[in-house]
Amino acid sequence: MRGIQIQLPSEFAVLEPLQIFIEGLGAAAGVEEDELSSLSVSVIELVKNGMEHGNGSDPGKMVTISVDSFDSRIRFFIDDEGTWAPENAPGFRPGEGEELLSTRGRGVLIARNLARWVEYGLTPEGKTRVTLIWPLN
Amino acid sequence: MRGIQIQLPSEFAVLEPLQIFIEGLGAAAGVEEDELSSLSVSVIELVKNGMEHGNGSDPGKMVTISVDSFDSRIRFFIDDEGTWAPENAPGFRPGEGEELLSTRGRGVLIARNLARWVEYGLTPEGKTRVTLIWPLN
Amino acid sequence: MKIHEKMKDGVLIISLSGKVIGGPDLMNVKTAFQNAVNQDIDSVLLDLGKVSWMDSSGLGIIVSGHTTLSRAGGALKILNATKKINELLIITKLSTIFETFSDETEALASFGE
Amino acid sequence: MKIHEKMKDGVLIISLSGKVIGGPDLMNVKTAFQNAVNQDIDSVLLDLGKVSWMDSSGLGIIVSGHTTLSRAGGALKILNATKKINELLIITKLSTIFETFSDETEALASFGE
Ligand SMILES: Nc1ncnc2c1ncn2[C@@H]1O[C@H](COP(=O)(O)OP(=O)(O)O)[C@@H](O)[C@H]1O
Ligand SMILES: Nc1ncnc2c1ncn2[C@@H]1O[C@H](COP(=O)(O)OP(=O)(O)O)[C@@H](O)[C@H]1O
Repeated sequence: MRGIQIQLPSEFAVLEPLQIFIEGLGAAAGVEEDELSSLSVSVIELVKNGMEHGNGSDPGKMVTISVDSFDSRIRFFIDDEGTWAPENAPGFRPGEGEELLSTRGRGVLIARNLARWVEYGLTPEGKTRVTLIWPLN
Repeated sequence: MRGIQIQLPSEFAVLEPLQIFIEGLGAAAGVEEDELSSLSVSVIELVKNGMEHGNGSDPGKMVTISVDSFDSRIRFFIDDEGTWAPENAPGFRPGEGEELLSTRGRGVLIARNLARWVEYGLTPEGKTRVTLIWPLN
Repeated sequence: MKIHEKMKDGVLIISLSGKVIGGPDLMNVKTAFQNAVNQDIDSVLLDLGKVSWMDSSGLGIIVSGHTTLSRAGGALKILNATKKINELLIITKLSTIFETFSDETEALASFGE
Repeated sequence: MKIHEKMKDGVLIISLSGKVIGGPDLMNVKTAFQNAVNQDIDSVLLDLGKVSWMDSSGLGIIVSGHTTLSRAGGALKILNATKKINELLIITKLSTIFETFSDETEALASFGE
């Protein structure tokens, strides 16, 4: 499956439908049943970040998810309308001590662990693009 | 919810995930539980037509579904890469006699009946655009 | 979609469950009708009670089953059409073609009449 | 997501079911913890056995419940974390903070110790 693109406004109401859609696409692409929720958790974490941090939760700003499957892997791009700056991006490792009890800062960590391959970068136009690659067995 | 867009290759494998996604979006937009499957049947009928008749089932050609909700209605555009010609479009009414036993020709009829408002037209670029409007109570 | 088949009182009951949506899956239903004819079974009851979702592709398959069986001198009847499926049968006027039942015993008996 | 609450042996058992996903729904869980403290209940057992899906937003809410209760001198413990939720607790090292149980009686008894 190539060329799938899903553009969504930065509204939390779309997350639940999206979660099911991602699992359905994953299943169609050959992701194993018991890995589907890990896939959808990873993607949803990154989409939420795009909505919140990239788009400032502005419903007029979009997050665009591109899905392409290749031999033995699926690639997701999660693009938002912001421009991600590496210096503003903590949360890639679990906090220690007091920080462990933060109510936030676990999204990227979880996505990186479940998906194993998550990279932050920019689209050709300089907007934030997160790339997630999911291997197929 | 405004600005939702879903671009899909002309492959039947995406239909089942799409069906669930459409129902999820419908629910989030306020469509009643027991109307959700009629909504998804209508949209899927039109998407299948875009894939088959508009795009000749070429997986490299896309169907794009745009979803916007307005006061008390949701509007769907279902665009394909073909150019629909009115003279090639039967199937808007049930066949009679022998035709009743055709294995095809019921998609538009069903969509029109379940959704009540389905119009064929062209995008600004002259590609096929089907507009479906679903009222919210 | 899943297909389950069983013989009862000389009638082949084909039960579908899950989503009957366009795609290669549907060929299996077509094959089931053809197999029945090949085995000289001419009474088929299609149980749709567990179908959660169906569109025109499903109707197409049912019509093709009807045609396959009629040509062989047999009949296809429908058991447990859900409210949503009944709606589709009415919209498409296929309700004028198919005998539908909500009771298996009654449906089976009707083939003998 | 649904929230169900019941008292048992002086412990408030809050059970979540369905999907714990980002959005306004989560405020209800936060409120449930706050209500407990307001009612001088300091032992809360969070039953996650029927949670079908959870992400970092869910973890955030659980941590905030932990903080709310700890400040009031109480404790939040977890019952029936699914395999997937356990995985999240481990990835985020929250497993070092929370006592988790798979048996309700044992969990309830632990509050008395
Ligand atoms: N799409 C994005 N655009 C800009 N900044 C981002 C984006 N995604 C993540 N970040 C940064 O990385 C941080 C960590 O993200 P995360 O681990 O998901 O935790 P949280 O979202 O709860 O803060 C965010 O607080 C933000 O500063
Ligand atoms: N998107 C489209 N592009 C071109 N032609 C279309 C499109 N949608 C429908 N049609 C025409 O309308 C006819 C009726 O469609 P439909 O009622 O869905 O039945 P079926 O798809 O089974 O033929 C099609 O056979 C086709 O000729």
